[in-house]
Amino acid sequence: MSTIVKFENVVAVAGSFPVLTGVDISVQEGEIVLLQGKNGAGKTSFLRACAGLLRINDGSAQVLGFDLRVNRQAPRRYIGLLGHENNLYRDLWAIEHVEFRAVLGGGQKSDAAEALARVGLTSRLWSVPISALSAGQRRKVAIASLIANRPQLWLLDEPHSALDALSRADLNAILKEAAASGATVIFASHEGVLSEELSSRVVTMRGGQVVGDSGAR
Amino acid sequence: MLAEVLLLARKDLRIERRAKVAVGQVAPLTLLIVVVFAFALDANAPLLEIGAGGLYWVAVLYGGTLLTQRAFEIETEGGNFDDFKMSPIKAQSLFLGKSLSLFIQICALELVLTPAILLLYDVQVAEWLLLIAAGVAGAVAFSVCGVLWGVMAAGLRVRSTLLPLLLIPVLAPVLLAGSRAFETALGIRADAGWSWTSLMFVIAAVHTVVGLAAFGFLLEES
Amino acid sequence: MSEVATVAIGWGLTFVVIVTYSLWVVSRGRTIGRKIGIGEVHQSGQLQESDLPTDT
Amino acid sequence: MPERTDDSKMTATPLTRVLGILGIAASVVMAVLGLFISPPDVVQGEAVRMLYLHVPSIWIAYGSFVLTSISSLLFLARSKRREDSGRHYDRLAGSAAEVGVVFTGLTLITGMLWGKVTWGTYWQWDARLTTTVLLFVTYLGYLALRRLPADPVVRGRRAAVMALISFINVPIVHYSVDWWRTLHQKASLSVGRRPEITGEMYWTLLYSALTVTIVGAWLIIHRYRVIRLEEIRDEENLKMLISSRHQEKPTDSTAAGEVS
Repeated sequence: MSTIVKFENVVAVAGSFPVLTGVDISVQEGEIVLLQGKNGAGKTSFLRACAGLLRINDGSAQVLGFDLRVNRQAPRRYIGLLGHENNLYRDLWAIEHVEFRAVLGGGQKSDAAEALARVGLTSRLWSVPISALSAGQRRKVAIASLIANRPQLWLLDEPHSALDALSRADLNAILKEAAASGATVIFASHEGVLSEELSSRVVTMRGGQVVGDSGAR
Repeated sequence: MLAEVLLLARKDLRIERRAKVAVGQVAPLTLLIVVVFAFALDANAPLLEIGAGGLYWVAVLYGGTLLTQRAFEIETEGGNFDDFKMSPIKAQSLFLGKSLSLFIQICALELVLTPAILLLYDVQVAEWLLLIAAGVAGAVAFSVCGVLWGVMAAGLRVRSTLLPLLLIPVLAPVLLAGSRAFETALGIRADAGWSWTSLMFVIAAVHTVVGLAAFGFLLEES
Repeated sequence: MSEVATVAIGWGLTFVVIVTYSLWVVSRGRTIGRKIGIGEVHQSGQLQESDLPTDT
Repeated sequence: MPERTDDSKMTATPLTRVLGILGIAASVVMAVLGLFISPPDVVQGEAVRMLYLHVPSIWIAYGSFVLTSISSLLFLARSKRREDSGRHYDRLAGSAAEVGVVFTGLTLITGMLWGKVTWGTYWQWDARLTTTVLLFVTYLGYLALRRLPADPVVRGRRAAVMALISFINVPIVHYSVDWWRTLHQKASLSVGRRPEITGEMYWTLLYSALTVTIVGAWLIIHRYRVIRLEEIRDEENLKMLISSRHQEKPTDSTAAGEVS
């Protein structure tokens, strides 16, 4: 089993505010890590730093074997990031959007239908502009876009938000399946029971640091 | 790479076809400007005829800036630049794809504006070929410059004011060359219209080279 | 406007612009320098008038 | 005198103090030379005295912009290898551009006044004037871009790319404007050509250039140090913020995330 994420005393700054103030964490392949902490604890920033989108000012950081302080771009194509926002083009149809994202990520157009079916979006809604979908349906389109890219490392920010109970269970099944097949999942969530049921390890953040870790080794 | 460029351009154009911002808002707005120029110049027919080429390109400059802003708005409103950064797609493809879709939109804008000045400013076309060549050259130069500076302003909160400030000085030579070329094409001045047209192509080429080299950097910092 | 007056205005304006800009730069440096100085514990000397940058 | 380093609280060091005094002294001599000792021009009369400011100003402005471009290039090269290195090139680029903008502005003012006396009008759509005003606006945009709050490395790279593109643009702008005027204005404008400068006037001009160079260098060095001080201030603020974040308690504000 290899180490997917290894952060040592990582400091990162957004604007002039220190969003990460010395993060130490190491995540192994196949783990499903739940990030907890109040708003502003640094969960989102940690996910963005893992994705190579946030410049690291101090400390050492390795993701998928790449040193982020040398090359932040290299690991990105193996990572799927789902942010707070869904990153959707409002005027595209759901199927068009997922097709676009699948091809963008180096996959096939045909992956799109499979991914949309997997998240349980009824095919009636596939050819509807995204702006006409509900919040939960949009979230599903965003998740389908990730599935189409088959990432090795999933970074999810509040993945359950806006989803109904059935869809949440669906999502958990998808993530467990991905982890079982060798992917690694790190997600931030406020959904207590549902998240703990999914996760294999719980990490608590506060003030831009990791302050609690159920699975530290 | 060509496939990537086409993929991106097609996506942009599809969004534009659905949202109809260029057709529904920018084009009527530039038409309005053509009309307002006539008010400003007191509907002075000889003056409008002499100024037709220049006024045309000022209207294109205005509409084109709006289209450039719109081209980056569709990416930033949902945070989609992150997806480009996360994907293995080349920054150069993104630059060319965006330029291509902007080019097509500006051409469409020109297709609306050209008959407008012909009818409203009472000018005749002396050289059709030159008119078309100059229109295309201007659109190419405009789109590559626009995309190059658009991405620079894209991540910033004050982009709607910053983009014109950065873009217009750069486009000043295009405006100058376009106006002169049109004056020749419309038979107002018999000067070197073709040379001005080739100057626009040179400007476009220079900015394409710069864009291909620098776009990766700019995207990363947007 | 006579030639002499124009020349006088030109030189005067130039002088004013450069002096104003210099003063702004120097005073900005001093303000920030003081602010940083407050944060520091070790004494690298109180500011003395003679230490001020002399140029305008 | 207290021991001080480059990073100390002031922007002055012995070197710049000497340079500053030299600048003042040279400026006084320059004023005497330019305004009183050098003779009026045969064609232009007293107006020629404006050129002792006008010509050196644009030289310094061009020099500053060249400096900005070179340092931007070096910054990009260094920063590409390692993100947080080469910051001093970024500072140099920023300070040189600001001083360049000041001197471009002065060039425009003195040029317009000179034009009023010589051509009888403040403004001619002459190639040099038009290029200069576009140059002025371009670098004002550059400074606006630099002022926006952002991560220093991000801001530096963005600004560096813009500086390089702007620099490439200068000849394009100049060429097209030049061509525009020669095509349509014909010779109507060449009445008030710049004078042939010889003898005492030549030496005065050369001396003025030297003086303005000293003043410009002094300004750039000081501006550079102010930027450095700002960075030190920001770094200290950051340290304080980090340690205050370490003090954050789980009970701070709403502990919404702590329910589980």
